[in-house]
Amino acid sequence: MKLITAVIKPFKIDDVKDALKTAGVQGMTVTEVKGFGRQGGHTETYRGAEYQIDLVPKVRIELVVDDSVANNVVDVIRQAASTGKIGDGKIWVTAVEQIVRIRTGEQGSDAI
Amino acid sequence: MKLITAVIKPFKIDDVKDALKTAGVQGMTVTEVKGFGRQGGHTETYRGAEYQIDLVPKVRIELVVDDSVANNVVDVIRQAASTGKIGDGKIWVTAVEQIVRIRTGEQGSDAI
Amino acid sequence: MKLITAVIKPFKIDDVKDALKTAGVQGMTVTEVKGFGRQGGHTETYRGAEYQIDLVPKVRIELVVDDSVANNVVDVIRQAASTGKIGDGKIWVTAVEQIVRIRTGEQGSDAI
Amino acid sequence: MSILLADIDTGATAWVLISTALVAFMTPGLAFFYGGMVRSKNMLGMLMQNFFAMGLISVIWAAVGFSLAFGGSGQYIGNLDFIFMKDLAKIAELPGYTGDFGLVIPILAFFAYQMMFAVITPALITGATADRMKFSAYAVLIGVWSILVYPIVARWVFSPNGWLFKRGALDFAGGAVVHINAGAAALAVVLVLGKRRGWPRDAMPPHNLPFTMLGTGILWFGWFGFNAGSALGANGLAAQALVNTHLAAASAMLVWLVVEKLRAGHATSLGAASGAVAGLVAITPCAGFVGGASPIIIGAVAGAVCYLCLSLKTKFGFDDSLDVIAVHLVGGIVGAMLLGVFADTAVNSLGADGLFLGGGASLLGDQFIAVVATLVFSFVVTGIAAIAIDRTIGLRVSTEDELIGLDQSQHAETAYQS
Amino acid sequence: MSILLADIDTGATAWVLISTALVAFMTPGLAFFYGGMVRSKNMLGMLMQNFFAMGLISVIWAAVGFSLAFGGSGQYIGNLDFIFMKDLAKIAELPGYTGDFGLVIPILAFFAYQMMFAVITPALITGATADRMKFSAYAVLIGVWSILVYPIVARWVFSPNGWLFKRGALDFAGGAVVHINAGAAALAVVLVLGKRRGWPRDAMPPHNLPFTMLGTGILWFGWFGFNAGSALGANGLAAQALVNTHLAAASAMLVWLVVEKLRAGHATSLGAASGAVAGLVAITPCAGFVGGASPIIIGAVAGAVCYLCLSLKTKFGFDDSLDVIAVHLVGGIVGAMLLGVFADTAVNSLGADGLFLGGGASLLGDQFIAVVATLVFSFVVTGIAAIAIDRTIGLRVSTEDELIGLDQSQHAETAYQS
Amino acid sequence: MSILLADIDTGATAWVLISTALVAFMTPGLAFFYGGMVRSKNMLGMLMQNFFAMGLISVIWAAVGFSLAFGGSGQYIGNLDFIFMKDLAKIAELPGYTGDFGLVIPILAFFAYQMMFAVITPALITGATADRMKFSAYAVLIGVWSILVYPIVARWVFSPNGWLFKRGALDFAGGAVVHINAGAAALAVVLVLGKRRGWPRDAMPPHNLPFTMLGTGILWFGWFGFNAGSALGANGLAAQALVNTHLAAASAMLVWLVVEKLRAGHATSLGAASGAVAGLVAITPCAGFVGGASPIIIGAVAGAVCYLCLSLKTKFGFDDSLDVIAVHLVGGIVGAMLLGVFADTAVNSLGADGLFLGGGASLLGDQFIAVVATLVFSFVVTGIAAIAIDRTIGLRVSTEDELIGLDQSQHAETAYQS
Ligand SMILES: Nc1ncnc2c1ncn2[C@@H]1O[C@H](COP(=O)(O)OP(=O)(O)O)[C@@H](O)[C@H]1O
Ligand SMILES: Nc1ncnc2c1ncn2[C@@H]1O[C@H](COP(=O)(O)OP(=O)(O)O)[C@@H](O)[C@H]1O
Ligand SMILES: Nc1ncnc2c1ncn2[C@@H]1O[C@H](COP(=O)(O)OP(=O)(O)O)[C@@H](O)[C@H]1O
Repeated sequence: MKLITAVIKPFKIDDVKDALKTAGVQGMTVTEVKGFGRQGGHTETYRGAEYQIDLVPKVRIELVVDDSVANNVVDVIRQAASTGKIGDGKIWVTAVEQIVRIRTGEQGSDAI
Repeated sequence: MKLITAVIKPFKIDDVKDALKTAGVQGMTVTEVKGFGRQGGHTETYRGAEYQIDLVPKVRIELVVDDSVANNVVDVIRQAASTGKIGDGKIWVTAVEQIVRIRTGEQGSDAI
Repeated sequence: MKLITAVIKPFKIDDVKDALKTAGVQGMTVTEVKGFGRQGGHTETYRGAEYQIDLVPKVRIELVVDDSVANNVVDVIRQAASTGKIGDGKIWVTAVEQIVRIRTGEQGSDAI
Repeated sequence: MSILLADIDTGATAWVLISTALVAFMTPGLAFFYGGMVRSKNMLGMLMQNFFAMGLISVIWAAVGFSLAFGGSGQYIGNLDFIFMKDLAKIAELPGYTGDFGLVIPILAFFAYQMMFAVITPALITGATADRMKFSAYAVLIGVWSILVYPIVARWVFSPNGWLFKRGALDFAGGAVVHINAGAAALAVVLVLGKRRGWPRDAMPPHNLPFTMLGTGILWFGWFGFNAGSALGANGLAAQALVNTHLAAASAMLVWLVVEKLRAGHATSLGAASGAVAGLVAITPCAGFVGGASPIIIGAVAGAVCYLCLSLKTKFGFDDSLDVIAVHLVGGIVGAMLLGVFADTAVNSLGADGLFLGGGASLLGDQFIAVVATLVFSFVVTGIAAIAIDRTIGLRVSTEDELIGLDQSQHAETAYQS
Repeated sequence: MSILLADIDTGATAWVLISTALVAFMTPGLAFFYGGMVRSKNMLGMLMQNFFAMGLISVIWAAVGFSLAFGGSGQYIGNLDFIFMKDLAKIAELPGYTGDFGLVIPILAFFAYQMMFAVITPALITGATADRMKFSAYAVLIGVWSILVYPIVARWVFSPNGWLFKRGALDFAGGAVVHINAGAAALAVVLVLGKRRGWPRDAMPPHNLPFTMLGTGILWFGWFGFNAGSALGANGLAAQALVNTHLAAASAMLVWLVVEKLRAGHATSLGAASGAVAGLVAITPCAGFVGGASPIIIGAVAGAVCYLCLSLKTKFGFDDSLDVIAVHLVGGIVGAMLLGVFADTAVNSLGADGLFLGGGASLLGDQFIAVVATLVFSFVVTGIAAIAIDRTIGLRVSTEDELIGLDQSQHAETAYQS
Repeated sequence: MSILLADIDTGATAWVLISTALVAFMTPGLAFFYGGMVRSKNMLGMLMQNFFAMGLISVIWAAVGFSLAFGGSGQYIGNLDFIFMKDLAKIAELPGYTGDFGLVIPILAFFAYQMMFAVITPALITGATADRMKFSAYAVLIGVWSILVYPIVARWVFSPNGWLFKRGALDFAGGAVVHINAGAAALAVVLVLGKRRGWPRDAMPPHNLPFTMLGTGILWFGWFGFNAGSALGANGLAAQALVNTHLAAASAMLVWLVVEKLRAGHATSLGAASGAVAGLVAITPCAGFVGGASPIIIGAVAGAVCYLCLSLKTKFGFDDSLDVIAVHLVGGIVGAMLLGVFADTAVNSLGADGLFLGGGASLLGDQFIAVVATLVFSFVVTGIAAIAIDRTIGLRVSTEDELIGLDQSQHAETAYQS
């Protein structure tokens, strides 16, 4: 199994979720995060002073999937999350050794 | 060493924390997240319009442990977090190559 | 490629970010989390009752880097985040199998 | 202290001054009522639009607005006698405010009280246009509006010299001047502005309902000044108006919640807030003209009707983001028309008797004319202004800016940080 | 304007009208005071219960409550002369309010002012029952309570025709009628309702203390109307009541913080808020009957005693979630009894002299009777009502709903979203 | 009711009582105005400091402050005739308040009204010292300050017996007594206290701008009581002061936003809030002495000048965290001096004519003396007090405590939790 982690633009979360549902993904976990990257940040103004805010709001998605579908899922996310503009984010994949469904104790593919 | 990541129901965090303490776990990191899964979401009503909210609040725990105790820790979490109802969450395990304690620079098991 | 995850004290985030920039790191993702560990928590008082709060605010940084620089990045974070006091946090490293830049579809080192 | 006048009643003055403060406090209240309902990235945009109205409109009111509304003897528009408050501290009486309508408060107090109405009226529009309007365009729009629309309608309806007032149309505290007027304007602007990106497909739930409740609390509190202050005296009429105001809000809340529970399955806090405001809107024209249990009935009707009108926007496809039309336009019309039914000269001898009190349908007719005149005038002039602004500087932010949110794109700020 | 009466004082009317608005604003203030202390998943549940009281109780008050409290000449209960405000705009005087007690304000103003007290009193209960009560059960409970409990106690204590009033018990602004009454009711409901799941083992810290502070600010502000408005005139007595109110709050805050610092190690913002409210509660019965430095002493005692009573709930094992009993019941009793000590006819000739001003123990005795009568009556009737509701529709939400939180389970809403 | 006095005007009393409540509400408002601007870990610290001032200063005011400010006939300081409000409910008139200055309200109402000014003035300092001051040191500092500084300056300027008042310096509602006084004190404390760790290198953006806007709304609302209440009557002068107050806030907001847009590229919501407050500060001394379009001009100048003075702190390297000096000290000076230009005896015969109204430069001179005297006195005495506290118990929290934040380190609380 693989853990796919994607960091995307916040307003893309609905599109990505819908695309993943369509692709048959049954679960994922979402975190509000801030990202630092090439996109750079933006300037905020407080009482005449300008501050460079280089951490911009992003959404982080993580989902564990079977090896067989991992590549496809990465593609689905990429397509749904892409706007073609800088700051669209990253997707990375790591190996998962074990997964357990808390409710039932099922393991492996059954637990996803 | 292993990284154990668990996504659980928010009101279970105290039980899980207590169980892990009892099991001798000395540290963990906790994040408020939202989960999408079989549990489905709930309906919210705003001015007569109903919205399906399919991201439900969850808590994500991550802890790095020695290989030797990993299975046990997974079990402890599973038992403490389980209500038997849908939406109890998942636990997954990945391999950690290195861990460092920032304060001392200690590495490996000593750093946990 | 490696995924480096660091849990640090919140007021150290600017120092760490600056040190990483200087070290040539181009991106990272930051999450507000709570940590449980040796540092212990603190006591809060509400209407005469004292509560032990053992989850303390921390910041979690994750960044994917090339294998070649991973050790150096770990060091940079360690130095910038260290205060020498208990609770400074941990850094751990896991292996990343694949990384994709959403905007371009680039993979591997190019995507970082 | 030279400006003390002999025939001023200090109790009345105290009441109108505090009512002025209460009405002034309603605009921040409105800002939070609406602000809680937008997504967090647009929170400051919403607050800013409302607070900005307090700045811009107040100065415009002092410069020309008051004079256009209350100067001279014209039936359709005032004059420029009082620009920049000229002579207001000196004159003995205001045109039209003589005899039965004579003021027992300093004219400057009347000026200030009316100023707060002029401020909050265009601010109501911000609820309809939420999340997508350029700040600069907003500034121009409400500036223009406060010269071309508000003072004219105020003249017609509020001034004893106005044609609708003279006809016999009644509007105690601004059902037409404030709510129908703003609601019609909101509809016009929304049609020019277009829908929010993603509406109605995406859920855009309120980001902070406690703020909406806070705003409701402030609005309700301020509305005592809005309605009971309109008695312009500290007397039984003011007490009656206050009682009516409170009971209409209460009963509209209850009915809204019941209808909501029956149709959507839950009684919500947003429903309680919305119902209360609907009741407050509907009682506004009636507050000093009806008595007995009428406010309970008026509130109940408003609660049900406004709730049912929420679906108009999805049916007709206009994106009135926070339901200004269902609550203010519809609520204002409900109130204005029910006044034709429940008005009672035993409550206010300067009023009239409505249908149920033996006055026949004549008041109803006058109310209908006032509703239509206000609605059409405001809709048309506002629509033209909105189109003109859209063709020149543009009404709407870019898609990029809309996605990022108004806080950052328009004001370079973030509402919440750690 | 026909309802203007000759002997109405416009200054007094202005003051009572604005006091009415101030007291109305206290219920939203209370909502935030309590709301900030619950966990975020129950925030809207708390706000909703308080706002809903404004809707439901107001209508009940207009329908029967006022009449049961202030109609007719009975010592124990009023009558139905004034149902739906019948005749209130017309009658020259209210039963009992003659001679020394004659009103110089419109009777409708008095009606409205009293209405706001009727609203906030049952709302106080929500602090004790937080996080676990069914919304429907709450609605029924406070509805019943506002007919069977509140008007009766108000009759006894507030009306010059009431038996406790006639006996000589003093209660300027509702120490017994509001605070003891609500506190005793809260205790009864809590005993029937049971503890929150996890209490007292789990920490359930306030989710938003700034909201609690905001609520405190609004409550303090509104309390000027609550206490000083009870002078029913704009005179030296009102000024004295206002001064007393403010100083008691101030001194109770200081003493609470000192005791807290000594016992728990820190002076907390929640402590400042709680202390101020305890002082406001305790001064409520006394506000128009004491003078000099007494309010500072009364506040100080209340600050210390209420703080020390916080531990009662853990000792006796009843889950009074937000300490309504320690603050309102105990604070109300402290105030009512200290009035027997500090009352001064030099401040108010319609009052009495307390123990320290040479009046002997007789006032103390009357105060004691009023405290006990109110406490027992409210506790018993409320307890029966709560049991009846529990046996029929059920008082408490399911465990599942309690875990999810009231916002989602009762109202299908979420307080905070991005 | 024995304390009713024959020559009391009930309308005036109603207005001063409600103004008292409004000014009392400003301190919570200030708490949120400032609280929104700090980082979340210091939120409760900020709220607490402001609420605590309501507790401590009120009691001190009752004990000695009022007496030091308004007792006896001294030019530089009062006496102890009125400690713990002795005789205030009985005396017929207050020293100096005779003839033209005779009060038509109960003396206790005047006492209460002035108390709220005494409370908010030291609370203004909290904006400058944010995020790093020990709570205990703060308590001592403002306690001392409320005895050694505030009553003295109030005596000089407000009391008809004070030397600056007698000279002819004008200060309608506290430009010198409140704003310059607090601003100078803030500067002194900040110099002793030192900079926040990380300032000016690290961005320390506001954690909750909606709270800052809420605070602004409450402050604006309360300021009607602050300025128009200072007429001490419900008359044309109060109406004029209210109009001036509102228009100055409005115009200062507009000008601040324009300057901000031109210089920093965006009109921000914090700018709207700050501009409004700057205008309110500047109009404070002028409110009852100027008329016509003057408030618009005074507000405009204040909006621009205060904005431009924001950079002083970075230029001179003092860390005035939330710009108390640029807004209150500078704004207060702008107002006091412009009063020398725009004062108009046609508005208030007890005032004077300024430069533009044919009064020559004499008023300007007196205003200058009042500004300098207040500034120097407050700066010096506060500075000495701050140094003394620093050398004894220490003014500043430890680095560790500063990093953790005041909420946890000083009060063992957390502002926001789930
Ligand atoms: N090396 C990295 N490790 C982890 N997260 C990263 C890394 N680089 C970028 N990110 C995340 O991806 C987001 C977008 O990256 P950025 O460089 O701005 O644009 P792009 O995705 O178009 O290359 C960042 O805001 C950050 O959250
Ligand atoms: N494939 C997955 N990858 C990551 N997280 C998941 C995945 N599936 C479920 N989750 C997380 O686990 C939570 C519970 O899953 P759900 O399917 O609702 O019920 P259950 O755990 O009983 O199977 C989800 O809300 C989500 O946060
Ligand atoms: N085993 C672990 N797995 C994951 N996170 C951990 C672990 N141990 C500690 N942490 C994180 O690191 C933080 C600091 O750890 P702590 O034991 O308090 O001090 P130190 O880092 O000095 O050893 C914790 O608050 C927690 O967020």
